[in-house]
Amino acid sequence: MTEEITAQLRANPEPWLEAYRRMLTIRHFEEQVDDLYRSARMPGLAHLYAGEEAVAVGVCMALRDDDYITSTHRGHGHCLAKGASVDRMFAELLGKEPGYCRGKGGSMHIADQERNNLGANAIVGGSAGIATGAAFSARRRGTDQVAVCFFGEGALGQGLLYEAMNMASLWRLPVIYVCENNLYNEYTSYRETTAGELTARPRAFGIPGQEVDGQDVLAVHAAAGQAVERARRGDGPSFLVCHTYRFYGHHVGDVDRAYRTREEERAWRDRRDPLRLLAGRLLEAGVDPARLERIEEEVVTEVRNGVDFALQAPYPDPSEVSQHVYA
Amino acid sequence: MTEEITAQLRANPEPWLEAYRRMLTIRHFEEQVDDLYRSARMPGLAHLYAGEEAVAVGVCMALRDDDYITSTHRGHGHCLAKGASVDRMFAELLGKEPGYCRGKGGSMHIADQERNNLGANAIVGGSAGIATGAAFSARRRGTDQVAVCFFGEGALGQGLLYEAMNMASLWRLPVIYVCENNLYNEYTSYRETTAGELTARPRAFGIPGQEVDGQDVLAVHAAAGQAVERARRGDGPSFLVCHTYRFYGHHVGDVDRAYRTREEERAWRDRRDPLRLLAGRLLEAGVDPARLERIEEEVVTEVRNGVDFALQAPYPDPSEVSQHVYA
Amino acid sequence: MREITLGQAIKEALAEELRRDPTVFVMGEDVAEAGTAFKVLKGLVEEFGPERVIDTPISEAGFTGIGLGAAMTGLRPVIDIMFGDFLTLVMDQLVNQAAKVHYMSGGKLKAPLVVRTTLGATRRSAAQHSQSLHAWLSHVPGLKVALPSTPYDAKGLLKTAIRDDNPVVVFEDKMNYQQRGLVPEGEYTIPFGVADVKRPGEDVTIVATSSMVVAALEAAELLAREGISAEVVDPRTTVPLDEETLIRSAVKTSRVIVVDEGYERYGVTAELASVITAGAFYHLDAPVRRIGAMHVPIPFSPVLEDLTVPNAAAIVEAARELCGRR
Amino acid sequence: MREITLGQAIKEALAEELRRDPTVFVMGEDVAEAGTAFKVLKGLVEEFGPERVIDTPISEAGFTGIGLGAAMTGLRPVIDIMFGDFLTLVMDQLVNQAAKVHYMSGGKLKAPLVVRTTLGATRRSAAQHSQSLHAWLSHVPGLKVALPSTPYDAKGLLKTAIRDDNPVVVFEDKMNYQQRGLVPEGEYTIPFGVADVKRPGEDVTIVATSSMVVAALEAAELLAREGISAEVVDPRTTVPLDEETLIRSAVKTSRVIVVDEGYERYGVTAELASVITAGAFYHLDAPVRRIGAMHVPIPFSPVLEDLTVPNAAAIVEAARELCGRR
Ligand SMILES: Cc1ncc(C[n+]2csc(CCOP(=O)(O)OP(=O)(O)O)c2C)c(N)n1
Ligand SMILES: Cc1ncc(C[n+]2csc(CCOP(=O)(O)OP(=O)(O)O)c2C)c(N)n1
Ligand SMILES: [Mg+2]
Ligand SMILES: [Mg+2]
Repeated sequence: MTEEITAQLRANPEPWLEAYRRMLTIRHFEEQVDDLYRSARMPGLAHLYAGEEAVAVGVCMALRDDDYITSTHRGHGHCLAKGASVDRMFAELLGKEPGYCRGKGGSMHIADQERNNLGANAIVGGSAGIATGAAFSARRRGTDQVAVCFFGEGALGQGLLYEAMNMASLWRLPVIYVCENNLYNEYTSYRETTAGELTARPRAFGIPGQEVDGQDVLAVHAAAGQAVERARRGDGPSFLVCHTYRFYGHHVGDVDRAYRTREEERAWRDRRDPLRLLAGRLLEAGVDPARLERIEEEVVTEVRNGVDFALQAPYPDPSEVSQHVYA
Repeated sequence: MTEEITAQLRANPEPWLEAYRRMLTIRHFEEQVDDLYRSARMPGLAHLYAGEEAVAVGVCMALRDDDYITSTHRGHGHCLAKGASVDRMFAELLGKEPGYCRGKGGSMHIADQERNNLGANAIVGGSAGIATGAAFSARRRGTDQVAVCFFGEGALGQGLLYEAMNMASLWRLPVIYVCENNLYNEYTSYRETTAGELTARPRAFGIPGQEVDGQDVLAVHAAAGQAVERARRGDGPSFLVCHTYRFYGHHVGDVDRAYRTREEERAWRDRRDPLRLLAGRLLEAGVDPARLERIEEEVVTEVRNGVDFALQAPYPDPSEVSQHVYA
Repeated sequence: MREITLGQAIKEALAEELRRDPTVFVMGEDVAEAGTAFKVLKGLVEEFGPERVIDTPISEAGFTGIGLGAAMTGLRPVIDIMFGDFLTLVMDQLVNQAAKVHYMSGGKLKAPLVVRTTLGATRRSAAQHSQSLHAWLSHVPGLKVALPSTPYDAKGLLKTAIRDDNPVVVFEDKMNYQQRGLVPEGEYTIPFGVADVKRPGEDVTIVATSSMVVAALEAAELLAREGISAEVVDPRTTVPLDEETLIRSAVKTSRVIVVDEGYERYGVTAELASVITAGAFYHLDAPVRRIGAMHVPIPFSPVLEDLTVPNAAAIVEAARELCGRR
Repeated sequence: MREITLGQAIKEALAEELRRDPTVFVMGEDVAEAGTAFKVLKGLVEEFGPERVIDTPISEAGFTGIGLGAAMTGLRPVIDIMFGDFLTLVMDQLVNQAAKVHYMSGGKLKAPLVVRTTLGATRRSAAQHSQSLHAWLSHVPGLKVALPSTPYDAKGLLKTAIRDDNPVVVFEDKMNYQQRGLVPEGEYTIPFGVADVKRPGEDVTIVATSSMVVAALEAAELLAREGISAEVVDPRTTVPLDEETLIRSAVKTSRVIVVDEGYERYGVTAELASVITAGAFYHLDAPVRRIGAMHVPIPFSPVLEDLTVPNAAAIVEAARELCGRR
């Protein structure tokens, strides 16, 4: 496996350099969000995706621009991975007019219509129906688009997911359920909230379920690629459980994190950082370290410019408050 | 198996004669309900349990009086199997004051507090939480009561069931989920509405699932008995799928039944009638046919008296309309 | 003009829209082969096939969510929620998702979703199959709510709902599917937010919704015999609400009764009464009279159930009192 | 009397009831170790253990149903629904099940269930975490609804809720947990259906609920400086509603403003305005003024969000108009 992947990387490192760039963009973006919060320049809270970058990027790399995704309260990573631009995302997080949702959605509701990101959702599990419906729609309209439903393992507690999976399976819809198991439902270990085996859940509805190392973007991409192919072929839904970890607290204000140990956090950061893992592999495959450094410089600049743009951007006009209630 | 059961019957036929009596009571009760409907003496509709008698009776025979059950829109059988009396049930179905719910609940909401029947439920799947909560309560109060949740296979479409099963499994609650698979969700075959294998659903939550011949009261009783023992021991929930068939339409007004064939109905009635199957076994085991006849006579009398009682019973006083809104 | 039933009018509306627009589809429990539990859509699947008239599992939240996802991506679903009481199961999908997606996305996403469901008691179906929960949906910005009371309105409003780019909940009175009325052969739609004066009058205004329009007209007929001329106004949609027509009638008659089959407390009658009072206060002889369902779960027993629902007699009595005739 | 926060008052109420009655327990997401997302119950699990302060999966419908089953069989659950917006997920369990079981069973079954949840915006949490949905629950017979606005009321009403044999939904203003107020050391309860005059006055009545009581008191203070004496009345429970106190105040002042953070249309302000108008019509100088949340999904952007919520300035302006001061 490792050899095969090294060979793949060596043969053509470009897509993985692009993956690296996207993952790094997410990382810097999230660090910047944390900073905005700490310096009281951002209204409200945000749930950071740092640590989980390989999942969103690995999956979205397997998608086309016109494929659909639905996202969660921890949604910045999905949005960036699907191709959103940093500046308009920051603007949204600050409630500014050039934001993706004109500042009306905020962190928990970012949507990006141009790239068929149907939006983050602040109701845990709330998008299971929407993603499945997008898949239904693709099929009815005769396209070969697929839909990806991202959700945290906490959403396994929501009945809606099972209702949607049952119909997806019955109707062989082109939808991929991506469960991001970062071990915690807010402040509670998923082991205290989740009975049985995770992959048995989709299997109960006749949907193949597969466990994936969520810190390994190549592994995620490979599994997602198979699921996407299957969906496009018309063979129906798949379910991936990606094991991952959030490096920050549940949200930016969750700083003491009494529910988990500093050792556990350190272990993941030190040994399971998806960026370091990918960088290591790229170097191993012979990529010039200077390229990685250049990417990092570019990303840092992009994020810095993005946040400056957002900070200077105007708020929406007060009259906007009653616009867009109805289409 | 057959020999073992025959031996069991021969050794002590009395409990099975009692089972026969209960099943026959349900059958005659339901035929009488159908008659009340056809002769326009009953308000509204009712969902008849005829054909499924072995499930309710087999399960309830494994329960104590103080064990809990929750029931469904097709609930007359559960109520009678748990020990309710025919006259007060008819009174309820006619909206009369001596009815179990003073006529306020009707067919779809019959409850029998004295025997811990927490009530029929007209929301498909609506009692999954209630039954699980009763089991939670039994455990918290330190009793060894168990709770049985009866539901049709249509309720597998409701997300609530999975939420409840997850917690029942996590907390090892003494609850038994009894899925009555009578092949139809109203007018649609369950095969068109249910993906995957039925018993995989509970297994996905770490709950053992077992398929049972729902027309064989001895088989149902044996499976239920094991589940009850397990629950009382503190070993947690179980799930039984009982394969069965409703001899009448979805409700009393469903007379053309275009969604299934007359052949299928005849096959079940002729070869899979739970009453005939039990009667055959009892006779095989040496029970005097006269005893069965006597039981039938008694049941017929009881049902006749019950319906007469109900027809003559008074309606609730109009002032009752605003009583019992609050306790 | 032909006379057809309300049920037929609904089926016609759906058939016409299914024919006109390939993105329209119908989804719900037993809508295809069985043509719904009320048999209203019988025959639809034969013309449009099971790809466009779709039977679902008993998963109201799930298929409403699927409908929403389809609506956000180019289709126009008509979702069937068999009984209005089951709206309890889809409130998240309707309220937190469908109603808000256009606004939350800054106007970029749209959810042209129609939910058809029922209201109304007296079917001897007891507490979980008899509620009229349209006040809840009317409370939610982003949703529109239509309440047809005649075959003509049912057809026209449903067609408008399907063509609307917003989520619309259409409540049908389940006791009313057999009601007959005149419906033109040709195509027509009815704009939302336009009340209909079902009967003109001078002495008292009866604002009635859905199932209560029939009762109001009956009451108006009885009142006419006593020399009281009642105007019956049907708002037809609670959101958007035609405040102007309601207020104009109130100003004219100085006496107003509002009748709705939902629970009276914190219900539709409260809003309509408040809007009318705010707009016609100085013209009113007396406070607006509200008549809604009794504040009790709907009982099964017919002798009790019938007490809980407003009827013509109650309206007549209120009108007499308002007009000083007792 | 000590001054404590509203959050502390709630925790005290729970601790006292947990101590007093072994059948009481608390259940919800992150209520134990984390002491809720708002940290309000921090420390409770240490005293009562994880058998009585129970963390659940993210399954609102499921654990509300489990709470209901427990309530029907001898326990007194206090269920925590983290944000009022998630009530959308439990409407079936609350409305079709808990609210009706006593009635449907002819008075034989009981559901002494408490649901604690939140209302209120301005936390920059956007459309799915900012709603005030208490009008929905107030519409449903069989439920009681409490809306504490001070630490004193929060403690007393919650204790009453726990001892009530009916399902009670308690809405807490999530922006208010840090608000301080006087709370006696000793045990007390507050009966439902008794409004509290938070400030007596003569010229205008401001009926305010929950989060809006603070705004109303602020407005009253500002109005006093202009020589307008405002009476602030807090109903404290919408069901049962103390109609008498509301009407009495209206009769006294002849001018009424009703303020509630829920949506104005088809919301609580409509019912309160209707009840007051019905009871005090001939004493009123002008129609009751309603002030509720703007009829839009709550936007994220602070500059927009703040426009949607009623505030003291809006109340002052309405009062001035009513009193002919502009
Ligand atoms: C229906 C619902 N219940 C509760 C919440 C509050 N909440 C927000 S995030 C969260 C934990 C989600 O855990 P998980 O799904 O594992 O996602 P993660 O945060 O770990 O990415 C909870 C309980 C919510 N937003 N929606
Ligand atoms: C939530 C909900 N959805 C729909 C219905 C309407 N309905 C009543 S019975 C029924 C079919 C139930 O099928 P199943 O669970 O298999 O029970 P059976 O009638 O076969 O005993 C349906 C759809 C309902 N009562 N509740
Ligand atoms: Mg998680
Ligand atoms: Mg069935």
